Amino acid sequence: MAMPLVQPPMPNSWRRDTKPHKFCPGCGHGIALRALGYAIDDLGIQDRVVFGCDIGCSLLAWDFFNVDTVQTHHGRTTPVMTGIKRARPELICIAYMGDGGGYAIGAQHLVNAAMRDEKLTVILINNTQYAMTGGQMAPTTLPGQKTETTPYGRDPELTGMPMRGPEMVAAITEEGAYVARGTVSKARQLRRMFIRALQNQIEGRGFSFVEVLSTCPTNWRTNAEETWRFLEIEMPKYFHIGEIKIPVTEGDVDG
Amino acid sequence: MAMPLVQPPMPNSWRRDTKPHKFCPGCGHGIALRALGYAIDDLGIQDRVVFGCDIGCSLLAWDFFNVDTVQTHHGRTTPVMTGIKRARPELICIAYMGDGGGYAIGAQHLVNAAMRDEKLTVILINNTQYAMTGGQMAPTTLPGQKTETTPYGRDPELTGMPMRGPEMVAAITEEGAYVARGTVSKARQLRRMFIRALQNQIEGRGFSFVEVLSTCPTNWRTNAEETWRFLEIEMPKYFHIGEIKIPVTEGDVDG
Amino acid sequence: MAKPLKIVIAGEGGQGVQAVAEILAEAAYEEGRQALYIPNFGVEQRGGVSVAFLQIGDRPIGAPKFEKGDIVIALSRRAIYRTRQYVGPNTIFVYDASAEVPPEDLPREAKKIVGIPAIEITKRELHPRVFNVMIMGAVIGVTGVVSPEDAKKAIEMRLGYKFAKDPKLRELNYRAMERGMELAGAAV
Amino acid sequence: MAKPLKIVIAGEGGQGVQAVAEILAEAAYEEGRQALYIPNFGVEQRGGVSVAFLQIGDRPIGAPKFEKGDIVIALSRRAIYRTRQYVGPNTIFVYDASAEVPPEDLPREAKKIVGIPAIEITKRELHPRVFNVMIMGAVIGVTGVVSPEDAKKAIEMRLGYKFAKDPKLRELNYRAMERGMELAGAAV
Amino acid sequence: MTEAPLTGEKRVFMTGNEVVAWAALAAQADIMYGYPITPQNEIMHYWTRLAPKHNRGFLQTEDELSAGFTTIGGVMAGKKAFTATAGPGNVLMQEPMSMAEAMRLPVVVIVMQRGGPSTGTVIYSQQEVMMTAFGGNGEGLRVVYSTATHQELFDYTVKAFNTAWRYRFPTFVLADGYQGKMREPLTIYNPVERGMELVPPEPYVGRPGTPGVDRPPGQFRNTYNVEEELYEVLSAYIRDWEQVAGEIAEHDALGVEDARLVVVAHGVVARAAKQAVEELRAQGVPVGYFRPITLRPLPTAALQEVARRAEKLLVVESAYGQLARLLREALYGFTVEMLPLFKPGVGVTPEEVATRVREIV
Amino acid sequence: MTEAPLTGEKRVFMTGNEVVAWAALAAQADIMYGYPITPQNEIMHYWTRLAPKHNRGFLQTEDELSAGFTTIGGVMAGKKAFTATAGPGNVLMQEPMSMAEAMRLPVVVIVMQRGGPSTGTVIYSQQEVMMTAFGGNGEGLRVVYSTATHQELFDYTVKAFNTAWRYRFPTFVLADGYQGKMREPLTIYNPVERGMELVPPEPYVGRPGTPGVDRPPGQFRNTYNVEEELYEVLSAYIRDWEQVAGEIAEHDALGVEDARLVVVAHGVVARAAKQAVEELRAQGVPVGYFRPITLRPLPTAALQEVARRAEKLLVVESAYGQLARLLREALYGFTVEMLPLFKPGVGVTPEEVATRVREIV
Amino acid sequence: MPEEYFNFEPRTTEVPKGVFTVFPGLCKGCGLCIEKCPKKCLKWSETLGVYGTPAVEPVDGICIACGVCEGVCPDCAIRVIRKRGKDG
Amino acid sequence: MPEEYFNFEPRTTEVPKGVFTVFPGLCKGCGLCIEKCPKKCLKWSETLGVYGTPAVEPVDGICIACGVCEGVCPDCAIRVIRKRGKDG
Ligand SMILES: Cc1ncc(C[n+]2csc(CCOP(=O)(O)OP(=O)(O)O)c2C)c(N)n1
Ligand SMILES: Cc1ncc(C[n+]2csc(CCOP(=O)(O)OP(=O)(O)O)c2C)c(N)n1
Ligand code: SF4
Ligand code: SF4
Ligand code: SF4
Ligand code: SF4
Ligand code: SF4
Ligand code: SF4
Ligand SMILES: [Mg+2]
Ligand SMILES: [Mg+2]
Repeated sequence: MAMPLVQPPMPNSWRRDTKPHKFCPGCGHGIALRALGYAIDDLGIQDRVVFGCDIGCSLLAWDFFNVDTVQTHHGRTTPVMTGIKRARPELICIAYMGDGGGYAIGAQHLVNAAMRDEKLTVILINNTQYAMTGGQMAPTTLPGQKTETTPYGRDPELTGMPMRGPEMVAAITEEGAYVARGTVSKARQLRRMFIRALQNQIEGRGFSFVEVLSTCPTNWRTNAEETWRFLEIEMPKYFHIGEIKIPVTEGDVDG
Repeated sequence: MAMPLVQPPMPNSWRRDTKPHKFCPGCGHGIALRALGYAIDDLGIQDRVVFGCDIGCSLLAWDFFNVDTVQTHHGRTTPVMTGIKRARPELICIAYMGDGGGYAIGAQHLVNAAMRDEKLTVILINNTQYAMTGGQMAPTTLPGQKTETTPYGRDPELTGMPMRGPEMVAAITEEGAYVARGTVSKARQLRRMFIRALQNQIEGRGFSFVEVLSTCPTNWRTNAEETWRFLEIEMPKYFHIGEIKIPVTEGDVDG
Repeated sequence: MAKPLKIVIAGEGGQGVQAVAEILAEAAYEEGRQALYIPNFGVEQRGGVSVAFLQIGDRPIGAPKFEKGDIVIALSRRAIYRTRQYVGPNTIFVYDASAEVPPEDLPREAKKIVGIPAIEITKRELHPRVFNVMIMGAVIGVTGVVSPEDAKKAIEMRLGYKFAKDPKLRELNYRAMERGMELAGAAV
Repeated sequence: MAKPLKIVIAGEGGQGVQAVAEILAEAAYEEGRQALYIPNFGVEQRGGVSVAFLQIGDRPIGAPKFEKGDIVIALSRRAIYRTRQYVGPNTIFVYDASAEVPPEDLPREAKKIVGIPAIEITKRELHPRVFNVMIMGAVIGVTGVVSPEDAKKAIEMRLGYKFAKDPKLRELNYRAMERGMELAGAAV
Repeated sequence: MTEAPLTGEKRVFMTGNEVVAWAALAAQADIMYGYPITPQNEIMHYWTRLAPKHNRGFLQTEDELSAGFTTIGGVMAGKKAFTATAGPGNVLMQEPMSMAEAMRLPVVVIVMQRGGPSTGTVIYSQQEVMMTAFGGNGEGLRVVYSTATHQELFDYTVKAFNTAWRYRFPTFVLADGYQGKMREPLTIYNPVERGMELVPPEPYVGRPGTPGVDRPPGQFRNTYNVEEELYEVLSAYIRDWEQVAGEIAEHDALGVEDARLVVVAHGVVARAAKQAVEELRAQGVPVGYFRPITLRPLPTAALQEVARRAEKLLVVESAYGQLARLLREALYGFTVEMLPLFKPGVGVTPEEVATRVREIV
Repeated sequence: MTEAPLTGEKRVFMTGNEVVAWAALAAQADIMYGYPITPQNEIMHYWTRLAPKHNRGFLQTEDELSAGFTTIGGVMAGKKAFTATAGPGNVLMQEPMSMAEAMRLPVVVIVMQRGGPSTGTVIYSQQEVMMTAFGGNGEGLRVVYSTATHQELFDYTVKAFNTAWRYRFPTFVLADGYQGKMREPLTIYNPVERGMELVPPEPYVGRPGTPGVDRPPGQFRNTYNVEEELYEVLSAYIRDWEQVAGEIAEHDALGVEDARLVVVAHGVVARAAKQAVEELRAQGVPVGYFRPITLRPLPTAALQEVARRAEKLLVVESAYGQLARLLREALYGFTVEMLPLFKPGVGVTPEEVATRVREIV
Repeated sequence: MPEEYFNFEPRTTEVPKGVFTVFPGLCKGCGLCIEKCPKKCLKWSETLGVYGTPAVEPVDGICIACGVCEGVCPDCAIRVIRKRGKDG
Repeated sequence: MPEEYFNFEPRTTEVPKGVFTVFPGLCKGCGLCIEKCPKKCLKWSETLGVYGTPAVEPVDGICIACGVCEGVCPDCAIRVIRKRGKDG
């Protein structure tokens, strides 16, 4: 049939033939990947980007963009992308993962990649739990939050307080690093953060890391209203949104 | 033969029948373990301590003390001790490891144990390289330092700057944690730090972590004079000695 | 010795097909019969078609999955495409008439193909909430795999606490089940 | 076809036994013969007794390690205890006389047991630095496994750059080697 | 609040993962350490709900390495500790298991096999047989039970703790995603009430008294300085293992006495095999059925008995010959023909088995 | 500064680890990723000294998981990438290798076996055979070369890169601590000058052009939604593997035509076996020698030929029957008696082999 | 599977300040847009979305074509074009 | 192995301010003590340590029994007792 005049507002770097994507209704991954798509469009780097997605709901993005993509293992996207970047520095490598993959099973990779100042862009989706496996506690689960493995709510006495990833990365990186925490409820700001993070890689200044506060209505078991509430009211109380570390030498960029 | 009157100044918690220990001449592990022995004596906890040693030169301490001891895997001492502590909270668990075991292969365990605020005492020997395997680069290797895998000196452009572990642990732990960096050239101070770290565990306040600047004449290929110089002049330039985080509620302790 | 009855029920996430299979399995179990139920599951938490595999018989059941069902029920357009593979010459294929699917896309070799206006009817006569209970009725109507009484018991077990609050709900559910049985009866 | 000559040299960390084995192996290699050398290694970087396993022959050598040596040289007290296991009825066992070991602790079944005052002599006549070269001389003296000339060549290859700076050093090394050969010759 | 532990017998209809949680409770397991992975997640979900009521412990770790090593810690502290995993998690679990093997630690691991290699599918397979039996850099000094029904999942999970603590070898209950996720009837019970003795755990570390004063210290290593040291220790372990292999081995069989063709399968696939064989025999086809319940050690004697009698064996599995590999080793020297029905990563139905059998006989 | 790469032939006397570094250079390997572990450390030590002079890359990673996954990254970027490991490191390496198997990635891994299980010894063994051939949650779609001499260590390291890139299966060079640490003579050479074709690498990602515009995107996954999807992919891979198995398999043999007893061994142990057999034959003992050079795939045809002729096989290995397990599988159906000489974790001397042979014949 | 999964059928509504288009083939019925609409002028429509759940549509005459809904939709199922052509 | 590895033979020297004892069975000859001695009064002795390298001994009359050497020895091979019995 003929292509209608009005088209959905998708970034050019998205693959339309794989849409609608496989994420759940109301999933924040979709909003984050849209912001990322625009960032790729804005920088005109579609031909040089390699996108790596972790196992986690992120894996559903293995055919999401019109960019070369590698689906890796749970927690291993950072090393796979590191390997590519070390072999082909001209490529722009994006490691896309969840909070479980990044802060739990892959923490040694995140910490050491940051410490070695790998010229990578790591994007980590913080949805406060392990979504793909059905909603277990993650390092980011909020105190009192009920998950499948904290059925009576996360008890900080037993399992500590949630991990503040960007703050940790900021603490172990040098001047050249870019570290930020965005949210899918501020898509324009998020897009700007992605642009800066990618530019930091392109200009070879250092490691760049963006944590994204995101939604998971499926495992949160929330309706649209509750979903927005948890994302916009509850999460930012503990996870502060904004740029945490800006490379000293960086000039400002327009989204 | 009859026991001579004068005896070597060994802590009571040391096993004499396994001395001289297996560490090299001039190895800082010996000084650190002596300070630890005195700390155990001072607190009178020899009957409740479980000592876990990592694979690394630490493994040589598997029969070092007159305390129950588990030799684990490279980087895995934190989880093994966590498992023991979770099963038997009345035991006092000490995880003893190197900088490679703690900051490289075991970083996910260190980060998550700290984040979960495990009631453990982790002691990490920073000798700026992988000693047991013959002196390769570690996350702690200093810029320009020659090792077997940085034969022309560590280049921060390629491998980043050294990891500051206690600073990272301090950044991700809550109030109850005790975090310090000592050195084998200040044995009395080190002994006090161990006592505070152990007391923090005993009183169930939170995670406790002590990094110890230590010597490795064998892989540094240094004579006694150079050994002291590197330990006392070079290392502290980058690794600052002192208590980095003291539990708010803690009363002072006398070594 | 009779082989177990093999049932496949498939629909969209919201349609509650797993609940249907579970209730039927529990009803059979209460009757002291053998039942084995397994849902499909995968990496996608939502969005995939939801499929329930159910077997009910009188002796321990062999494998949890099977190639062809005795009765296959598809409650949405996508469900029809997803479940065609389970339809064989001895399969009764029931689908919701509202799904716009070109006839040639319907399974060919089925023993019988029945379109029932289930969605339509629940909307009109009952309430979307009890859609799946009506489907359960349809299954019972076609197969008689469990007695309506036991089915009701099973529903009671599951939703009793809700019925307690609002007895009308019980009524609604029972009506839905009976309506489903009629429908199927008429169709087959 | 002759089996390779099997040599074990053991001593304290500082005594440079690995260098001896290496030089001998290289000398043999330069002669175009087959040589296989492997040091012992383990988890301890220092403190363990240092043991060198060396085989020299005329055809490819089978296994890198062996049960009994043709000649076993122990240069310290601990080395004697450590190497007893490699001494068999056909083994010539050479040890440094200065090591105080009760006779009954020396290997029993050796073909020949020789104590040589190597440490003593290097201290008195030469210089501790060339202790291991003297030991090398002793091995050559006992076995003739390589020609003195090739041994000297091998030494030259290794230490040439040092000799360049200080020719007296070359002298010293050669003297040490010859002295070792005498010693052994006398002893065996 | 501590609820009364499982008492009496109870007929239930639940998922296999729920069954495992109840079985661990019944076996008086003290603590579970685990990391999420489909299809075993619900074991943790049910355990985290049960544990507090019966004051048992639980810890969610940062990965499977940690799950395995914390379980080791729990065991060394003298507790009945267990973990559960699958697929890529089972791959990582091999590192801690190699330590458990080297130090004779009675850890219990429940495995719900999923499709491989790699992430594969989260659903089902029998592709973790080799890894579970021989994984790591050792000699496979382990015990592996392969269950077929929910009843067995309960029985053998209980048994696994006894086997582990009696013989001090890491013990695995090898099931799969189908077993984990399906519901079927079974009876759960309190094994003690059934007169079953539960082997009590013993601490390796933290025993009473001051080490070096009242008792020697408990000190445990996995590293040796020279080859011979390791050889000695290992040889002793191997002797122990071979001594008890016979009494640990279990199998199930049907009509192998008179069968010309014997269908061999394990785990959930054995259900299909058995059903097919029963039906075929009812129709007079001279076919038998054999199922190793222990994959490590294999019921070698019984297998060889079968191999002696039968003309052909049909090996059916949801893997590419992993069971067959074990069988060929155990039956080396026999000439009975071995035919494959390998479906790596997919289920096998009674119909498929029956069809294949008909083709053969 | 870039030095002229290896030209001409050179007779050298060096350690096996040094040999591997030179071989990788000769094979035009682009980059090594690695994590220290005895007894393979010196491969990295030599590589880090050679690499900058020949502008090749090196990255020391945080662990073996990372070493394996970064190597995968290097390969997907279109570079000849390799890593080296041993023992517990090899255990961890199985996770990335399972991904390489699932995605047909030509990674090259050098393994220097050490004593196991667990940390064991840092010295020597042949106990990583099962793991290297079948590790992970897959079906062992790999190639494993087991070397015996420094010359082979050079030759097969070069060859491994060709095999990996030609067939797209992860390829292992399986050596051991003795080979890594000992010195013996060999000839190193430039394979191209010898007329050997070096299979060029190809990028999986980062090819020229804009995806979706000039070309379809290169997108690679290891996860499938339903069992059947995985089954299809896997079946195709298995077909490929079995098709090329025959042409990949290699072996070495001596006097198997007329021998009543054939000694079978691999790797460094084969040296002792061969020497013993040569000496015994010189003394008129009717004994032969067979050595699989590829452990995966096994040289099945040649093996069966031997099994057809001989009365007895003596399997000699520094493990507890890991090679024997492979042989029994490959020779299933044959009746030639298989006798063990298993020394897990310790070396085997020609004398021991000879003695055992004499006992038998 | 059928190709409307690639060529997305638009359902366009003229609104005072512009044109509102929903693509039912993309709408998963999550309701995020409905919540965010400043005018609360989005409601469930008769047309079903890709998962057989109701898609959305604007209530007549209230929509101000601000584009917020377009911005929050995780599936790019809404396109709002302001009369002056300014893109949301 | 022989038992002096457990019962350590002391070699005691009277020094002006106290008693200096070295245990050759423990001394590995690292030299750390020699470097740290404020009076530079430690030297290599004729007696050999556990690895066959020279052990240490104080030069006559200079040692002030400050105990620094004892404090830095990684092998507890030195014991210094001050006359007034104050332990270093
Ligand atoms: C080694 C390994 N362990 C566990 C799993 C199972 N697993 C898949 S996704 C996942 C967690 C996903 O959580 P997260 O990383 O936060 O991503 P999300 O799904 O929340 O976006 C886990 C534990 C796996 N695939 N591999
Ligand atoms: C999984 C695994 N990888 C690698 C090794 C090899 N290994 C043993 S010790 C060691 C590093 C030791 O360095 P560190 O932790 O700093 O301790 P140190 O010896 O310096 O005190 C390594 C890499 C191992 N034993 N296990
Ligand atoms: S489970 Fe949660 S995170 Fe995963 S796709 Fe669904 S909504 Fe998104
Ligand atoms: S190698 Fe270094 S760290 Fe290890 S024992 Fe020797 S001196 Fe100590
Ligand atoms: S946000 Fe998008 S997908 Fe969700 S309901 Fe609105 S239009 Fe549909
Ligand atoms: S454009 Fe603005 S006003 Fe109109 S529906 Fe969307 S959010 Fe509401
Ligand atoms: S510090 Fe101790 S071991 Fe080192 S030389 Fe002095 S006494 Fe000997
Ligand atoms: S006691 Fe003080 S003065 Fe005496 S030797 Fe020791 S350090 Fe020197
Ligand atoms: Mg998450
Ligand atoms: Mg270190």
